[in-house]
Amino acid sequence: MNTEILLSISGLHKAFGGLIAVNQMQFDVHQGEILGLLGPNGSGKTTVMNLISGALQANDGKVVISGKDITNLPAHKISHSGIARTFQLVRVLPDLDCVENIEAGLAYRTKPLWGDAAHGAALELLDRIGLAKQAHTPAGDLTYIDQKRLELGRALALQPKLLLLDEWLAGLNPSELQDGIALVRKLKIEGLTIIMVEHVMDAIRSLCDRCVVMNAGAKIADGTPDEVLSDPEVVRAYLGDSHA
Amino acid sequence: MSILKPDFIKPVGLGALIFAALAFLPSLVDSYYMSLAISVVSFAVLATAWSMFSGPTRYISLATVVFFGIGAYTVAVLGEVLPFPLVLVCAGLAGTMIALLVGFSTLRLAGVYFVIFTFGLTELVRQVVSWYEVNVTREMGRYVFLDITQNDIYWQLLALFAVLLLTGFILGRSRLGFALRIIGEDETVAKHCGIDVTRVKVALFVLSALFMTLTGAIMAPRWTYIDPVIAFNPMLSFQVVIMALLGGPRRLLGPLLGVIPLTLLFEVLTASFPNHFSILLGCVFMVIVYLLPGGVVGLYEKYRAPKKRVLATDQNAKTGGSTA
Amino acid sequence: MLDIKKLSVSYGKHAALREVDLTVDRGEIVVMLGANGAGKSSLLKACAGLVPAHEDTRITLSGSELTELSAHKIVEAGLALVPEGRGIFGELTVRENLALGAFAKRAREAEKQNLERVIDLFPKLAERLDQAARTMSGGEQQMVAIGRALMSNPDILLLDEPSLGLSPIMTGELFKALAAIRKTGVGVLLVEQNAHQSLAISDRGYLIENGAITGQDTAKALQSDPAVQKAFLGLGAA
Amino acid sequence: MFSYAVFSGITLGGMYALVAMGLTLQYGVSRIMNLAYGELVIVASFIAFVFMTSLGINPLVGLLIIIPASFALNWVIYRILLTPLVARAKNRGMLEVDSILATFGLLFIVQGVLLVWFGGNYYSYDFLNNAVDIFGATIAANRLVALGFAVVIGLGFYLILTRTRMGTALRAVAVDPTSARLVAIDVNFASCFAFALGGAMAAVGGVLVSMFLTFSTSMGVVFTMKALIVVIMGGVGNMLGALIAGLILGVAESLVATYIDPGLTIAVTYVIFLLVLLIKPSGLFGRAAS
Amino acid sequence: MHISAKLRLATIAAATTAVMSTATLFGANAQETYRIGYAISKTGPAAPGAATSTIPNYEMWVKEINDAGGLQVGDKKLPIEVVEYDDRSSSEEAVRAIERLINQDKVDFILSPWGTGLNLAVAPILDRAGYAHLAGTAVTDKAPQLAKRWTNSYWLLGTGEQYAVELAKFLEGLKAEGKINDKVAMIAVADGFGIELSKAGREALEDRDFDLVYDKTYPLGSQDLATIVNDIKALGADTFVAFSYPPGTLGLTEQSRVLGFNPKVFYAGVGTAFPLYKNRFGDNAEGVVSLGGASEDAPKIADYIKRHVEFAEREPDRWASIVNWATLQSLQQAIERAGTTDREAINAELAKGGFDTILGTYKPGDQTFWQVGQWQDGKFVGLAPTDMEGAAELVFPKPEWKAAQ
Repeated sequence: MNTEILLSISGLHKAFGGLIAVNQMQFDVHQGEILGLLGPNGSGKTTVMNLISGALQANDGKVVISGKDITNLPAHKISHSGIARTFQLVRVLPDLDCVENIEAGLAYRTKPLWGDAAHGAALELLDRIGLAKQAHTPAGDLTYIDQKRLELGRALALQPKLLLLDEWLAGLNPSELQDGIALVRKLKIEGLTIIMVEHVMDAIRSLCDRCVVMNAGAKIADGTPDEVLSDPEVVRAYLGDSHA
Repeated sequence: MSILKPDFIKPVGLGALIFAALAFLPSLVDSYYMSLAISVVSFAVLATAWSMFSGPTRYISLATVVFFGIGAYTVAVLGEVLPFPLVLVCAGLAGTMIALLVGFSTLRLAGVYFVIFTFGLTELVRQVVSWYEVNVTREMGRYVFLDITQNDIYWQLLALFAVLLLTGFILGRSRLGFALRIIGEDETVAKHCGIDVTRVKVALFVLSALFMTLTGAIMAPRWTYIDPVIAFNPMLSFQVVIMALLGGPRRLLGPLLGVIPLTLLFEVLTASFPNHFSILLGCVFMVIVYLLPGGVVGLYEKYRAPKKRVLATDQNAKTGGSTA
Repeated sequence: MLDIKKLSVSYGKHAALREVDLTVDRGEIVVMLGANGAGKSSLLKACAGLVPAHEDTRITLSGSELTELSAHKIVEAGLALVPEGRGIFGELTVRENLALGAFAKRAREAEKQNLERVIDLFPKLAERLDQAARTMSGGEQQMVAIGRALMSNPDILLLDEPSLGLSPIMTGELFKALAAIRKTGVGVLLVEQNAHQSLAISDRGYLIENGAITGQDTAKALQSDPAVQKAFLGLGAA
Repeated sequence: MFSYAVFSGITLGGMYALVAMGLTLQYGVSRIMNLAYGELVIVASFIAFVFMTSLGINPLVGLLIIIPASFALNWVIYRILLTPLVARAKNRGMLEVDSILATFGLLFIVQGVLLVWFGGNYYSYDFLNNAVDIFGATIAANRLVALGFAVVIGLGFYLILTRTRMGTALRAVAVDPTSARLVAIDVNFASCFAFALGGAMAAVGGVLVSMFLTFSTSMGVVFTMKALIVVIMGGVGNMLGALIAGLILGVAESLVATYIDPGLTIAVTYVIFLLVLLIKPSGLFGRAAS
Repeated sequence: MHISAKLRLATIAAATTAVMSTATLFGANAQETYRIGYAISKTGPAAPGAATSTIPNYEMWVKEINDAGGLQVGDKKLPIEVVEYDDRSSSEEAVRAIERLINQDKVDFILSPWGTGLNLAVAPILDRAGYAHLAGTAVTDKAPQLAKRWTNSYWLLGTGEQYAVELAKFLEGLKAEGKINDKVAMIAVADGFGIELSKAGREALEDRDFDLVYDKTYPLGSQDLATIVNDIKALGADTFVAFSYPPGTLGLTEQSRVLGFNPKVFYAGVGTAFPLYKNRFGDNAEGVVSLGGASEDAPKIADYIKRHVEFAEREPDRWASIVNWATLQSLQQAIERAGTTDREAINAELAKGGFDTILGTYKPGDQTFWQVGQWQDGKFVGLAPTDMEGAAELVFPKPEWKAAQ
């Protein structure tokens, strides 16, 4: 594993009113690894993703990517610093067709593409994620899995250093799931660093190099999937006292 | 930028020809029809400018008259001090500044809150201008005696409309325009695609406000007397919204399709039924809402849709279509 | 008890369901398995009157016609839906949510007993009664949603992906609760992704693909059916 | 001086709240952004005027006729004009746009009819204008009556909405109409009922303000705007919020008139309103939309 | 689905035909009638004013002339045909309506719209087309310049200054007699009218050594003026002056009564001279001073008021209505004197003046009407200019407010 640190999070804190959603979180993500962010529902995983991507503003703490402090920058600036994401509930641009959805990712990145160049690049990318045939279908008319693909394609169009996948594999049936896992693995091989929030244990075991487990807004474990999944505290948090 | 491509030159050239032809209108018709033409063109500018921002972002702004009024009021204040072109520049600057201020402070409001905010803004600006005039200049109601004829106003508006359409046309093919469409679809996604959403929205808001301000400035010499009540008449904002919605605010020429029939309808109703204008207007309005839910453009698209889809799939196979 | 015959639903030109026949009896849990977009949610929504069905559709509950009734009358007739995404009233308190469950006239008389029944089923709700529903965790919200449906004193309970977004432990608790509900004589129709756990508590199951029923059997038989295993249970599951 | 300013502000604010409460119901529960709201207020003012001057019925007695009549009228308006829009709206935004457009048409029709019947003139009549001394301030009795109605309606509806089954059902419709159908609430009926009730409250407001304001056929939009401001400030659908927002505006106006400059009274309304919108867009007592 | 689509097309088609057929209605017809056109605010903020002091006079004038067989033009009697529009209180609409009257309807004469702004908006168009402009309801300090600028325009109600100065002179007299102290509380509506009058009033009063203890404005549209009245009440001014619009005038009166604020001179208006005011306040109107006035005992005026009541079912206001009526009488006489429908000839006659009207021998634009008046015994009598014939004695001090019913 490459040991160079790409993203470093420290002391991250976020409260909604009285509810502390993220409490003194800290972890690092190394170049080229897939980090699984686990935890029971409501443990603050998605909030961490939102804080990294700039969808939410942190109350305290630091997010640093490649040595650059991006804490609480607006989302578009964070996107320019090399972070792309997908959303827990899939978000495509429903009235735009697939090419335009991808172009949305191409046109405003640090090295933007526009016009014919963007069009060509978009078609190429669609081909890569298996949507070449639907190039001119409005995104709203796609099936669920294809919308997920398209959303991923749009994130990839941004040429990110770090990709955030928020339950990207949720809601897929088993055969779709296998396709999805294969696709994510391919991205890793291509050198992309990924943080994924996931419930599907299969996927976590087969994809993640390392996992961070959260409970009640705080980190309770950090290690390889096997390590953390056998950690008694994790089991207790995840499966309840009866299983511990 | 695809300036020299035929799909750019053709519509722009055609547009130029049409506008050139329209410029000869004053030599063909009497001054009543000219005043009607002024009404059509001024609403066309306002509704198109409104749609330029509100169409893609789906923000319903009732601030049209804020900018229109600022334009008109600038003329009232400076009309006799500076040469008219310079007055227009000042009006433009004033409108831009207010739009920047409003844009940065309000564009994070969504939905009906923005609607009400913009309406409130109209009242606030009117009250503040009134208060300023009363307490500082002690001059309420200003007289504008300018040697500007009806035809001059028509030509200026026509030129402004031409510039607006050209701007809109270029915008529709620009990254800025595309960004606006993305924002209209999903603002969160837009942000995460690297779009500085606030800047894009403010830019468009300011651009749209600039055209509204200039319309007000160009129209002002027509009324001789301007006070805040005349300049900031909220009815205008509503009229513009309705015309744009009737036409279809998501297409460049959509608003025009609402402006022409409605202006003529207003005219016919005013002329024929001065005592029952309100009732008939209300009825016509209801009929429009119930029978034309998608606006004129929606109607057009509905009847064109089957054909278009066949064509589109044909083309997709070969060229991949365009984003326009 | 719930008898669905020739149920077809379309959105514009897209046919979501084609002539589906399905029954659910008193005191049984029936699970419907299928991929995303197969038409499972449409089926539940059509039963609940949220989307219109085609003309020749017949849906009856204990012999009384549900077809073409509006949604609120269907609840009165004894069918309650827990929609996907729960559909609870986030701004209202848990107590108010549950009270609204008993808004149906059929439920008013037994409101007190039903409330006790729901609290028995989900003891966690007892301490949260005066909390706004939106401030609760996903699992607790799901409890409120199911509890609210039970408050209407239904004969048939329809659940759309109740385990979505729940941790394994919550899902387990939830399914235990469903089994308990069955014991009171309520028929349950369950739409699920989680084939493993849902088949484990179900009596029968239907397979649905592209808007049509492609298979049905007892839950046991389905669990051991290799085709089902491949399509819905995932291979090499943990 | 201060206590007078505050108290006269409270009566003024009571009037604002009174006129706004129906709208908060119509917009909050029925999701109809009713631009013709103010016209319905004015209609009631005119009816009260006719009752008082031609029939010799005092406006408060007239309420006994006007409330059920306006309830029925608004019921019919909802059933005939708005139901088709509700049926075809795919989401809340569409209904909002459609209802804005449709009620804008309605505004003109109502105004036109009033114009044919009453002409463009100012109207005003004299009722309950005797001075009442209260807390060291002298206030006209009719204003106190209006304030009383505002407080009673505001608190009463707050209690009804939070404490009764029907009220909870109305709030459920406001929060999530689709889910409301799933708990056996007849959403169409509830919306219609709330709209009609809101209309009846508009009429109450119209009758009461006609006792102390000069009105004309073209003044409806003034009421619509004031009501909108109060509704949005107080939080959509929140009766108590409307009452408090109205009182805040009234007192602010009164204090500004006394201590700064009466020329700024309307400006201050809008400044407060715009500030609330900017700082807390969901209103003083509204919860953020999820 | 199909049927409703067809229905929609049919509706659109019908609407289009309607538009086209109405367009052809615009054509002019042969000169068997005298065509009078006007565009006036039937809706919008200017509507109440127009409905009070202008529209009934126009309608009554036309009816009376037509009942008598028409205008005597040479040896022919030409009935009046009216083309009327609603300018919806908008300058732009007014401009277009006037253009339509001139170019489409080709009317013989155009009567003025209501209000300063609208009259100014249409003035240049009327001037360019050679129409006389009898601006009946505009009060502007620019009146003299405007009359010069547009030669056929007549600014009948004069300047704001003249009302303010006349009032100040009148108050000066009272002060000299020791009847009132030198304190004046002044409030004005923040609109063209209020500002012009308060500006002139401020100068005129200060010139005459009055002390303006209160001098503020209130926004247009604000009716709730109780706090203002309460503040003023504490200042010890014997004279209260409000340059207000009707809703404000009524509100101020009402709230003064409720608060027991009863200065020796209570001046408020526009609106006090309206019949509405008398109806609303009954005995409490007694002693209130305002702009305008009428010599109600003069037979011509009494007759006019009587006819107005018969025609419009309400009294005319005692300021603009009277001037308007005198002007309409002048117009009729100018046409009959000219003996032709030729516009220039009529314009020339109008400029000559010397018409026999309810204001006596009158030329449009003469300021020979009451500037200050007072309700006395149900009549709004003229007080100033004091040297005018029939000037009434001031009821002083203003009687106590009576309790409401």
